Amino acid sequence: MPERIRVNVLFFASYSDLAGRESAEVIVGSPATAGDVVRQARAMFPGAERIPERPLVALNQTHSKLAAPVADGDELALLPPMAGG
Amino acid sequence: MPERIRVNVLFFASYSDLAGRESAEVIVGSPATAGDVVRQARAMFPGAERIPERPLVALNQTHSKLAAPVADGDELALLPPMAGG
Amino acid sequence: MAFLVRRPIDERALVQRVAAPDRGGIACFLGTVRNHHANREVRRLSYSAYEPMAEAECRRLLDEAASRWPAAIALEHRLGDLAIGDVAVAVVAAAAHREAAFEACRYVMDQLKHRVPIWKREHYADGTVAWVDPTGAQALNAPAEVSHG
Amino acid sequence: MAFLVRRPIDERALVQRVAAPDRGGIACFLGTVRNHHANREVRRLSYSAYEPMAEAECRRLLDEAASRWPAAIALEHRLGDLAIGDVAVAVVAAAAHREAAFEACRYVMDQLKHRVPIWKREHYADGTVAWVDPTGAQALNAPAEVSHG
Repeated sequence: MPERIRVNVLFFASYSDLAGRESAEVIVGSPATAGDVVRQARAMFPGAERIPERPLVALNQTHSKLAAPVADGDELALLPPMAGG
Repeated sequence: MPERIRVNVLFFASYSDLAGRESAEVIVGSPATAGDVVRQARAMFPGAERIPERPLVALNQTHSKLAAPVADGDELALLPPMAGG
Repeated sequence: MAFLVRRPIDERALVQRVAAPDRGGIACFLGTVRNHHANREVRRLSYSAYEPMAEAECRRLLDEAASRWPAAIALEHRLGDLAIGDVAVAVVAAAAHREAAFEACRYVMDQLKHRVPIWKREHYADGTVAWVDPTGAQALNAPAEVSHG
Repeated sequence: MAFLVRRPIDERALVQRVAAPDRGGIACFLGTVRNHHANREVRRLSYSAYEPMAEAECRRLLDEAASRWPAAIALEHRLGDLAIGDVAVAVVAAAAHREAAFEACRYVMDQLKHRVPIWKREHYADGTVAWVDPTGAQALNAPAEVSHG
């Protein structure tokens, strides 16, 4: 396992507007949780701090808790409240 | 109010098969209830006695209790269990 | 408005009738003719009704549902001979919110089965015919076994 | 099978997909675009999604529903620009009995709203644009007031 974990973070809908982008590579030290990645992502871009501290997230396209561990190469999506239907 | 009440009795579906007809004029003494008319109708035709003693009935096209009073010229329908839908 | 029809039911026309720009949720129910009933193979069936009362009862039922839920509701029940797969009944309820649409639709279907004087005669693969009794009462099944040719 | 589509939803095709001779009850839900939201006049809207996850989540949701009710279920959600009255989502559940059809249909709709990553951006009559937040959280409405026009 590498010392540094690279996670592909995705921003959707209003979070994408806030972060000014749709994705970003976030690098955290190992071990790390989804919450650690969120914390770092919120600090990386002006505006992104307005994303909630504890947003809904999906890890590798499955709903996940913020306490879930992340691994190198994971995809972590920050999901605003869903509004389908 | 006439001493004798004429009620137009309607038989539907399986009850029509049992009574061998779709309608009959039933004459009862006044006062009378829907139940009195049913009793008489069941006795009038061979096979009609196999209609339940207390069937569902509709008086003038509205669901009714057997205890409801009937008046001259009323329409009383004997309704087998409904099977719409 | 006739609730009883003797032609194929056009459920899309019913949806159009209740759809509106302020009604975002449309719940529908279609009852179709099944090929089996109580383990017997059904070939076709026919619906009959106490027609004037059935029309009046449908009207009362929809008025009742519209007073309980803020929904626009359409209903049609087919009469006469139907084949397997044909739509026998359609209920469509449109409302601003889906809860009201679902509940009004289901209420109308449940009540229709209990209150609207419509009867169903099934023709089986073995040539027999029976009036369907959803209550399962024995006395009512007996005469139903008579063949009506 | 794609659950997300970028063309008009053909609900009749979905009904055909789940209908079968042994499934007599078909419950449907159509979600259409309303002309008002929170007292604001809506002109049009657009849906977007985290597409690969939304497809996977729809699949999981339908599998789950099919394991709870003996029903065949079809689902489509439209993405892209929609006009008032357009069908945004359709769920159709077919079962031998209407209870299972109604319950499976309603379950899928309820869960879809909570689990499937789809978002809606409304364009209002006053020219503003907002991401819709069904939870009503203030922090999420704020950025939504920014015009994307």
